[in-house]
Amino acid sequence: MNAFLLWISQAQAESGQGTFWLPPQSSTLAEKTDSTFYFIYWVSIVFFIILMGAMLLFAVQYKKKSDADKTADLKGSHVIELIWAIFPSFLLIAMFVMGFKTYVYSIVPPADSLEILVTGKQWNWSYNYPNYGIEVGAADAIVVPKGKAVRLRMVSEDVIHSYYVPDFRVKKDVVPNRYSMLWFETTGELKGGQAYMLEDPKLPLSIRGCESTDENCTDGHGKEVAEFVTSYAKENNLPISGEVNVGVHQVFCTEYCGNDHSRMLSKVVVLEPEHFDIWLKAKMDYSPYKDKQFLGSDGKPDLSKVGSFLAKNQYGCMGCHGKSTYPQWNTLFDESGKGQSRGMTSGDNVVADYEYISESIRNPQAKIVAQYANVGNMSNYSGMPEQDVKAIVEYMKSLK
Amino acid sequence: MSAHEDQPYYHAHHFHTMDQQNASLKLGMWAFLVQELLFFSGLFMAYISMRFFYPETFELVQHKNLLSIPWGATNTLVLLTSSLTMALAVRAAQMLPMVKNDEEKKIRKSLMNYLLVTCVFAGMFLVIKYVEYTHKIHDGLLPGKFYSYDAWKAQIEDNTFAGVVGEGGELIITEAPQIFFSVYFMMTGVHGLHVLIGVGVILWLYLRAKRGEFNRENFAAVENVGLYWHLVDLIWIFLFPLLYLVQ
Amino acid sequence: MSTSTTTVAGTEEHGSNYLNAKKGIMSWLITIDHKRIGVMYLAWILTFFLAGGLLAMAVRYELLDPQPTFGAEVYNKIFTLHGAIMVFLVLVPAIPASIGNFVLPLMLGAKDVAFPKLNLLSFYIYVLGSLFLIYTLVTNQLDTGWTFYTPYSARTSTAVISALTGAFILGFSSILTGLNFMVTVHMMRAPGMTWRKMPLFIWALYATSLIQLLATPVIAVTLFLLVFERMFGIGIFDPALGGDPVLFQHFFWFYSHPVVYVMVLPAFGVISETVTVHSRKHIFGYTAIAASTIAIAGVGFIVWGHHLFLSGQSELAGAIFSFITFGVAVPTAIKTCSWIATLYKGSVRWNTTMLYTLGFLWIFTIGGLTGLPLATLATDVHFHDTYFVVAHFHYVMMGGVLFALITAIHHWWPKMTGRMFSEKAGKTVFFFAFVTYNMTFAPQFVMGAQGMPRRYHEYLPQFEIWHQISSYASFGFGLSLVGVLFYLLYSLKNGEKSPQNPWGGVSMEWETATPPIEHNFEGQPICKNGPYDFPEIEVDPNAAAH
Amino acid sequence: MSSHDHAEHHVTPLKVYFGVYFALLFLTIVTVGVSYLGLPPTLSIIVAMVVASIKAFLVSAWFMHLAHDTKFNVLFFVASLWFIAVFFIFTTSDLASRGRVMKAADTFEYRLDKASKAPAVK
Repeated sequence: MNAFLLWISQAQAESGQGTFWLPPQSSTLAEKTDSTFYFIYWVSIVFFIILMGAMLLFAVQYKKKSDADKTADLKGSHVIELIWAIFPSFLLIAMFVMGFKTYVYSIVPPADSLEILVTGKQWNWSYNYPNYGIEVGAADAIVVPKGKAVRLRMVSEDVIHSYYVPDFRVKKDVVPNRYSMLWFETTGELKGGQAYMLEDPKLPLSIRGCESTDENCTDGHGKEVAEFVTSYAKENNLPISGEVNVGVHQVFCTEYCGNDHSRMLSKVVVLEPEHFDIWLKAKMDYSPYKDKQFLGSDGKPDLSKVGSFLAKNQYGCMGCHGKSTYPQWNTLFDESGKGQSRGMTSGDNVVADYEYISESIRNPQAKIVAQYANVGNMSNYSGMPEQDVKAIVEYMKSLK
Repeated sequence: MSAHEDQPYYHAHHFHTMDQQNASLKLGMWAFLVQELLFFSGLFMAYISMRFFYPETFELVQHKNLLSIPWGATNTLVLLTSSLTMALAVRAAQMLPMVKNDEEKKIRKSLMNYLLVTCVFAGMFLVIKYVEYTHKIHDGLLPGKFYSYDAWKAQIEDNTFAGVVGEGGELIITEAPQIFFSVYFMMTGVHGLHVLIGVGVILWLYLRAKRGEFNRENFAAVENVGLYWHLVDLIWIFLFPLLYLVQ
Repeated sequence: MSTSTTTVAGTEEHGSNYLNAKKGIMSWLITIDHKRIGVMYLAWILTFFLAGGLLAMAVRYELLDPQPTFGAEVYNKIFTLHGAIMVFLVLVPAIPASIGNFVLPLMLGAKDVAFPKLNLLSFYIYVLGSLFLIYTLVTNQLDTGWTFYTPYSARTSTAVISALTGAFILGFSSILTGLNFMVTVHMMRAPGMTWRKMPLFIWALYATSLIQLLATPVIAVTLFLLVFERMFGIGIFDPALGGDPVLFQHFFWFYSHPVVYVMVLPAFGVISETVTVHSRKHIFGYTAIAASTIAIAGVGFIVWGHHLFLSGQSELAGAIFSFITFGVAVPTAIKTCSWIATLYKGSVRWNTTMLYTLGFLWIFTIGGLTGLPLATLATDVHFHDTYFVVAHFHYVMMGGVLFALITAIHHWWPKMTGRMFSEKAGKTVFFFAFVTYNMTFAPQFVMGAQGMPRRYHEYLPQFEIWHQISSYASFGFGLSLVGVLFYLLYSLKNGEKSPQNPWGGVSMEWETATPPIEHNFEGQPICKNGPYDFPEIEVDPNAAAH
Repeated sequence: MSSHDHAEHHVTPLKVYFGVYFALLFLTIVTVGVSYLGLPPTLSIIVAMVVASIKAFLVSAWFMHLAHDTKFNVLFFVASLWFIAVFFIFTTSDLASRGRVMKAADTFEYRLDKASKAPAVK
């Protein structure tokens, strides 16, 4: 069986994709890690064949023939024992050294690396570019430049999570009340954003982070970023070389963190450095209240549209509220925009209005709807500015 | 080997000799003590790490004498004395003659007295602990979220890790003082539980001694309870300075 | 050796053995006979293995396709309870408490363990603890994962406290068993049985009991503190209250790494017995194996940090732990090589027991080798908490321990029951079990290496094919285990009576009647020869030099 | 058989017991006394632990008869201390060396962030 496996791994290694064993190499670390792995892998294969070969050989050759069988008087041999005690130790030490070197490389980020603050909370990742004051919402992907060192400084708001990007071979637990960190420098080919659209519709809705109803919703992170950059460049007629290519990489949470652990996913979108700079600019002077697509007929921003954007892309509300098991927003107000009354765990009923909702956003545990008593605690958004709350309330009203 | 008939009732059939039986019981007891030690090691590790994280807190708490050293010291003396009397009890049991005669009666009496005294001291220890606990509870110096001592109330209510501005105006982190009392109650609580159990088994020994079950060949029970009691003492020898004294 | 003929003859006459010496259910419930206690353990453990197995099937069923089937809440509870039951109720006591209890005094030539009443007590403590876990199972279940990591375990609304109490109690059962065995090995050896004449299974149980004594109290105190963390928020482990979750992981793994040796060392011991008896050869390198058993037990205590490489443990500590971890590989390699070398120039019986022994060697070698990339810092960063790890520890724990347990059951089945099972059925089932086992867990290495994280109830479609192979194979494996159970139970009634020494073993448990009499031996047996001096061995003068 | 485990009853003379007892009392007074000197934390910990260890030695050696006990019981007791030491040393070595490589990952810095935001109390 193993012979077959290693034949495959060879075959796949030729094509640029990931091998039979490992996903594509998309960071400088990946190459080092993989070479360590394949060293261990080949050593293991060799030893496995030797040991199991010997075992089967002996078992067959010395199979019991008759009750008259005589067996050899072998109580052991110090020479042989020493050989198989000492010889493997050298290989083991070699493994340790290789692993250690690579590890040291992986824990010491270059001084000039771009810092991104990653916040994990049940159950989504949100990002912040402290040096540029850019917030990236939970529903969006983190965007990084190709070939530049990126340093993630990570902290959790509730339980332990773990940030894992298989293509980069990086992983680190994200612990509450304490920074943990990983860094990577991406490599590999970038493709048109469209390229990543093909596979995505196959994903389960929940993993795509779509609203539970929207069947043909696709996860277009790559596409979105590419279009965002191109359109901004066009508007401000910045020089832009050719099509904006992106690399999209899957992010997992690998430390069990509760119900939606397996839905706590995100994406890393890689851009060419010059495209990344444009993206930064675009992000920095972007505001949904100015965004054309959200402007109403009267030229003022249409708050419900803005609210929809904020809820989905900036604050990641839909990460939970988009799923049927969590409090649904479309039942808060009726057609006429009149607040509906709902029963609380405390027993009394509360009519949904601006005060109630802003309280529920800033201090979610204050009033809990009985029906949703145990879907887990919503993390509080005490810092959310007034106008954003207004916009989101408008969005809720617009939902039917 | 001894056939079952001529064995005394306390000699279990599957042992060849009383020596083998006693040695086994003693080794078993040591094994038990060893696991007790490792159980406590966890609590000590908790102490070490919490002290490591919040040195100022620990120093502050002990600096402000939130624990009463006199009470602690008295308890130490009480426990040490009980340890002595227990040792003497074991010594008496070692010398109990095989035959029931006047000498046996005399030594048995002393054995019973030593056991009783040990119990009394153990009781004193628990009473003093009770007094201490009631003070703590009254002041609100309680573990974890029940902690409500005024000086740091503010910090505990909003679980923020507040700082104290030191003389030089620098920021000293004295976060989460309730943790000291978590550690304090965990350690002394578990230790107190062991004392309580000790009282129980010593009384049991007293009754057995009264029934004259022991002699110089069969006193493993006394010896082993003795070992247990000394271990309880041993633990306290470390608890006392760590919690009360070190600043 | 010892009292051979007389004993056998003696028992043939009055024909009484430990099974029929006393009658009635009470005679079992209040027995202090280590053999009966061992049998009761075995029954209880197998029952829970069945429960845990069904939960495992449920896990595999959920993972048949990427979309949720039972949904997150249910799935999290299923895998948690699977883990908790398998670790605390099955794997830890599996070999020592059941087989060990039965065989240890017999092998030592003793009439019983040192403290028979304590032995019964630890059985009932075990039962009590298991009741707590059952209570958890039927009330609010548990969704923390068997590792109880804080702060999640301090927050979740499930019945953590009852589960912790259960595990806490089970810990003491394990401690007392260890204590009992340790003293027994020291004090109860038959005249003539020196340390160097002890069967390697005894060495393994001895090392195991030391680990149980030294490591288990620490998990006890850990769970104790965690209970108070939940009740009083003492804030030692919960970061929101100022504690340190990584500290909890240190506490937890200081026990939970050594405990994998509590599980697997007895398995090694079993293999050392069966590989010799069924190849009629002296073990290759007795001293080396005995020494490496103790070495593994010792070194196993200082490698726990390799579970914390990514948890926020300092890089320095990580490096140290990684290095020491490789130290465990050496004695393990020595053992494996010695077992294989033992087959050389032997007369290997291809019976069920030997097949499972060879199966163990295959599975354990894979399990051991796949441990290497996990011990290596850089590669562990990639594999940690993926299905690669899941596959690895299932190969070592489940494959290793379970196959060894089945080996042991087959090897000592005649001794326990006085009946022979059907070799034909045994061999047939073995091949199914072996193939389906590998098909279940080998694919998990691949998807893990590809980045499939563990504890996911829904996943990216690219992993679907591997999950499906794994799931379907696992159902097959489950069936073949039922098969094993079936033909063994069948043999109880219909199996032919076993001769006094069916395998021609020369260690002391084969010296007494089969099944043994109530007090194991008539009179005091004397240990004359070593446990592996088989009559078939041709003593040639050259080798005598060794 | 296991005759090496045979422990002969050694009846300790009374004066040894009382000697040990008074030594313990004396050491208790010493350690309490020292605590009033207000030594710097590290030093006071060291002193207190040294004194405690001496007391522990006295208790285990004479009250618990290890001085006359079988070698294995002594070995076993010492071994357990060794494993406790392993537990302490390895765990503290982690605590003590955290965030050395990656300054920004330093536990303390995060707490400072929080603390500077939190209300300062006198």
